[in-house]
Amino acid sequence: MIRKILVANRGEIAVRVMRSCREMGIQSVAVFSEADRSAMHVRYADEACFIGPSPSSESYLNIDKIMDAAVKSGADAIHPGYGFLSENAEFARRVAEAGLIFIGPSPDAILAMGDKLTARKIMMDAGVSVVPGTRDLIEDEDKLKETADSIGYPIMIKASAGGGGKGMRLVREESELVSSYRRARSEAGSAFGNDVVYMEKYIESPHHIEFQVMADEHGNTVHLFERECSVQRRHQKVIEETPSPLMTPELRAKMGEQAVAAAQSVNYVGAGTVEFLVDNDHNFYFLEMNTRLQVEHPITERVTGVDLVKTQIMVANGEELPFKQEELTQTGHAIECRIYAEDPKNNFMPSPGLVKHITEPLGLGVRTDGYVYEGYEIPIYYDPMISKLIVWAQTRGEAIERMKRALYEYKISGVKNTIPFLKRIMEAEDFASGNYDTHFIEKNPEVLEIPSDCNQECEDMALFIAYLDYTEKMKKLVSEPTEVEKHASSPWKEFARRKSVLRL
Amino acid sequence: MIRKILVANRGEIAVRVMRSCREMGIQSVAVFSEADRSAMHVRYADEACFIGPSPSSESYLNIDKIMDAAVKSGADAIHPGYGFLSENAEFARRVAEAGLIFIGPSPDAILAMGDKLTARKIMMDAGVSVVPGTRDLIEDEDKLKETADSIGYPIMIKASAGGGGKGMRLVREESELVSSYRRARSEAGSAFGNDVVYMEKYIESPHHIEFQVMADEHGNTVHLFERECSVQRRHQKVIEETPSPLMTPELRAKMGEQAVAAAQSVNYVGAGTVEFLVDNDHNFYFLEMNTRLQVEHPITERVTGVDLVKTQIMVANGEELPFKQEELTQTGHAIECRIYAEDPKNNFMPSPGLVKHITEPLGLGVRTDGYVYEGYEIPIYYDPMISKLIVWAQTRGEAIERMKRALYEYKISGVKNTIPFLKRIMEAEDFASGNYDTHFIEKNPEVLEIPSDCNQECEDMALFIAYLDYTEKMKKLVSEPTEVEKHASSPWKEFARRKSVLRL
Amino acid sequence: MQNEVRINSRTANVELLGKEGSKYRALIDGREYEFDVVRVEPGIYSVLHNGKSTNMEMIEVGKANHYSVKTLTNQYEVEVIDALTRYRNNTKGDLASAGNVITTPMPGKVVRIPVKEGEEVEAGQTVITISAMKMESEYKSAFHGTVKKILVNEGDTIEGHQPLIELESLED
Amino acid sequence: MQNEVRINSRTANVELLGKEGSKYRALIDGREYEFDVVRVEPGIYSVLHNGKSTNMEMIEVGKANHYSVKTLTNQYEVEVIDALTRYRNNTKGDLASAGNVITTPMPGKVVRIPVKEGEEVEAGQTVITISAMKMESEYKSAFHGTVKKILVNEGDTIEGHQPLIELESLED
Repeated sequence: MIRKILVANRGEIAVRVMRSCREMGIQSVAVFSEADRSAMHVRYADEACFIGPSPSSESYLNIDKIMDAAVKSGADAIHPGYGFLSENAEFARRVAEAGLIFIGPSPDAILAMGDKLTARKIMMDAGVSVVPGTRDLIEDEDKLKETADSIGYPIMIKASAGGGGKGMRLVREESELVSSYRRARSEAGSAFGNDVVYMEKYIESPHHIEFQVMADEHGNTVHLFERECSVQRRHQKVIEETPSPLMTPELRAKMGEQAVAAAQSVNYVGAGTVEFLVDNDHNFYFLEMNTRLQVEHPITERVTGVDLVKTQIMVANGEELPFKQEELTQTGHAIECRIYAEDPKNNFMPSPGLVKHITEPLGLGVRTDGYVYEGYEIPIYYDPMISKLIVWAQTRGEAIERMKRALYEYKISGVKNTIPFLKRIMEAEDFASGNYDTHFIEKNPEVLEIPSDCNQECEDMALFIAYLDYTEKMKKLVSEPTEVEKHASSPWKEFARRKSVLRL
Repeated sequence: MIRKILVANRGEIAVRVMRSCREMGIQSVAVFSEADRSAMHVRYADEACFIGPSPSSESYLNIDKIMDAAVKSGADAIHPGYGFLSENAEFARRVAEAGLIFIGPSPDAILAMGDKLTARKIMMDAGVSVVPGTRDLIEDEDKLKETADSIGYPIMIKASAGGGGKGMRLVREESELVSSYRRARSEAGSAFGNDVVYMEKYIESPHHIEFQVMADEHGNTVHLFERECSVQRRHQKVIEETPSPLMTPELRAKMGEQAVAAAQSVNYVGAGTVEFLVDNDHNFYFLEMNTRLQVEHPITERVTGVDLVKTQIMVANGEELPFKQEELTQTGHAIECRIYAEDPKNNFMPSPGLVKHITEPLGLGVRTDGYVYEGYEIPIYYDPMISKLIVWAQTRGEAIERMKRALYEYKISGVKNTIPFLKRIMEAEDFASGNYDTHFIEKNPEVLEIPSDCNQECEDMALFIAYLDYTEKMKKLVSEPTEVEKHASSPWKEFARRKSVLRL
Repeated sequence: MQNEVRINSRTANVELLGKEGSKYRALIDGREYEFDVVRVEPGIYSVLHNGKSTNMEMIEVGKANHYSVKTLTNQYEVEVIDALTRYRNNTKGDLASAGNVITTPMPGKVVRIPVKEGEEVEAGQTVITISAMKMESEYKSAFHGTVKKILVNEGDTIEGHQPLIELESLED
Repeated sequence: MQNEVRINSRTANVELLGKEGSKYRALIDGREYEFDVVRVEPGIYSVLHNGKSTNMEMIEVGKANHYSVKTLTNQYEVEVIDALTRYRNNTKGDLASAGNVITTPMPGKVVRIPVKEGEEVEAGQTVITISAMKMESEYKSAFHGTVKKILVNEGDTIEGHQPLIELESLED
């Protein structure tokens, strides 16, 4: 029975996990680096343990320090969140060896899914459709051309150890083949210490659709429907929604079945996500499986009503899943916007710094998962995500209107952020119609142009207020001596003056 | 077609209504009194119109001023919110006369339901069960005893024009009958300018359960299930939930049917609430109908997914209800806590004043409808409600745990508030078991005792931090001259000094 | 430097032994503590002690050295009695001592003042009625005495803790 | 007193004509306005003008008279050029004029400085690489010149707008 969970993470996800712990009556332990003493997860937790210097490699990625903290605090389980050590099989193994519960799948499942070529082979054996391409690594340069021909151009050369868009080479014609292959190998070798590459058909303008799966130790595996994640900028998800505008009940049933099969093929336990590429003809291909909770899990929670973190903890406790596939339903429509401390007007330059003021959107159908507060200084060391804004409504159209309303209410000042960019996407025709794929931003470059169409009256107002604010500031400063004179006659000043005399 | 709505209200409900307007692309007009220039509804609206001095009678209750504002701003509809003019038939008539749409029922429906004895008669004719008692007013003192005997003690003498607990007299035995009758009449006369009274059986320890109804101009009337409102303090609702722990599907069907019949009997259009008293044997009696949106409407929105304000606007627009009775479902469990600026440790003394700091609870399943912000000064003139905290979860048990978590996260400082009291209720055995009626607080006096059980260590910590904060403050004040010296060498001070010389 | 701090009815001795970064060593009534204290927002402190994470909010009430301290479940009244307070207590002693001046804890509006200056009042007699947020509260004299001074008028808007009426006791 | 205020590339003349409570009458480039302005939170103003309700946020950027003004949809850079600014502009004119000093808009960490003091650099040559939030940004010289001064070291944590490297142009 889990009674105390150490959350081996920071930021919004650490707070998110602790919220569910609190609702379950489970004690939570935060870990924190030097930069994070005043971070929200430390304030929120029941206990907090210092684990080292600010760079992640010396704190949040340091297995020894996290294990020390877990043992010291008497935690009986560790929740890894996402990122950091969440997909590190070695960490999962160490946790188990220390006699603690790792809230996630087995080290074997993590390992199998962590290597793309291995995962690909397992999927093929399990009957899950993968992108057409090679089953094995390519070692013989002479066979390159033949393999490429059999797949058909354009093709993609991928590093088996890669991920998140790294170590990939697109080959559009035969002339680029050999050089691309060589560069991919050398890049993979230096980036991942593993130069194994393989070849896949390149899917043009695909949709990125993922399925949430959940499995217990008793052989029950279900999926909790899809999430559409095609709005991406530089392979980073920006907006997610569920249901997917592309989805049909038939496609959902087929993909859900394969997602469950994918999880079962590695004896998966816990929460996981099976990512697919889907083309406009509803052909779909296994891309990878993320063996952890995803950033975008709240939209699934909203349409299914299931608290995924609580379910993770129940499953880690050895309990059976509290629902069967046929009991799960998807009600209404949910959208998530990720808000980053980045400047959308300046090529998404990171913008860490002091949060001077923050107003969260409230009211019907709005959920915010964040961790920054007024006066908090966003550190330079970690991910620039500030928060996730999730809305729900009965229909997709209403959800978009609600998201616009929530973005209107959301005010963060001090750090530049991507709210204006998200507003632009919500206004885009292609988004409103649901007619978009992973090339959405390239096809809609206007979403990158944050408008500056202030009319004269609005300009005049802006400059008048600036003038007023400035004048007030000036008055205050210039008249400060008077303020001090006033203080001087207060008992404080009197005390200060007498202090040296009296030698208190 | 409604394009611009004037919201004749303030506080959280004004903001609530404007949120839905924004989502519908409808312009919103705020009205404000002297005390409310910096209130959130003024900041949130597209337009704002000043309507007079701070006391409600000179602003929010002044029909002329509100009509002026509506005409001046070019609004085509008025939403009255709750309280103030929302159940004023004269106001509804004036709005219609000015050619504007009143977002609410007809003046006749408001009048009929506003007089308790009239409403009682209409209900009896419509076959809605009312509390056993008289059908007509009692004018003949000689018949008093006879009538009381036929009803059976204890009985309640009620003012027909009364409401909210005012103008009622409980009579437990015959000897009190005549004097109580006389006092009730004189009290009603001076309080409401109408001394008509009637007699009802007094229901011991009833449940207060109400049904949300919604009707359009095309003859469609549906109910959106019940709300359990038995947790009350001095006839003021404190906590509401849906479904009611007392409810059964059979009872719900029967009560829902009668709620619809009640609305139809006065040709009701719009959102309304039919309140019932229910005893432990599932006997239920019509109490009154509120011809407006209720404070606690969000819990219904959460379990049904329906935006009630949007539906009100659609119906006011002459559209048909977008749902039929059989399409409506109640999913999961929702609870609302009302947070008041009152001191639960000091007999719920009102606590207006400056809100120094506020942290709203966020995350899964939490909704906050409020209107105060950091630096806002809660005025002394209006209702002390600060906000409503609404949670949803799959089960009632989980909803209670979530509410505890949300109350833990909710921090308001500067003004005393009822959060500690609400926490105590959430911890009460009788609330957890769902075994409560309108006497919940009397039966559970421990919820009024806010614990002060800080152990020595916690006390030591508290006093150390106070000491630290004080010392820092002192240092700052005492060392201020140095600060000023620093300033003095800045260009500011230089400028200040030269200013008089240069005569800029 | 030793300081006295009062919490509810208890008066404790607080001594700061040392400070290193955010870590404070303190002696409180003879018990030694090491607290890790960070001010995260104005008036809000995050405290780590033996690994436990606690948030405390310091709300100044009326005077600089009076606090309402809010912890997770509780709220305490704390008064810091340092050298300055002692100094002031020693040099001044007059100024309307508590009990004789009627004040309210909250801002509001004066509805009625049913007494006049110079009038004799009984213990329990209402001397002023204040309205705030649609609720009226009556303030009564704690003793038999006379109305010395009325400092506000009917209809006035008042602040919390503002002196309203001065009374003089005729009891002894 | 007339004042100049710059918004984007436009410079406007602002004159305050009168004030009554929260109502301000102002002349802006010859147009007369009446604004009802209330500061509701630090740096946040609620403005009513002809009945329209607008919220504006004034974010001080770097200097007291430089603002980033946020309205509902937009953000503007505004500079107030008042007597003080003019005074300063008249009395001072030196101090590292813009363009020759490399700074970053955001705080971060110095990853690499691939140049040395005294070294000649080409236009477009990277002189410093800064990392913030897992992303590295390269800062390049805008001209052909020499590295005059390096003010930070590799590994240093830096503030936004902090001078990092001074360059001297060899172009003319």
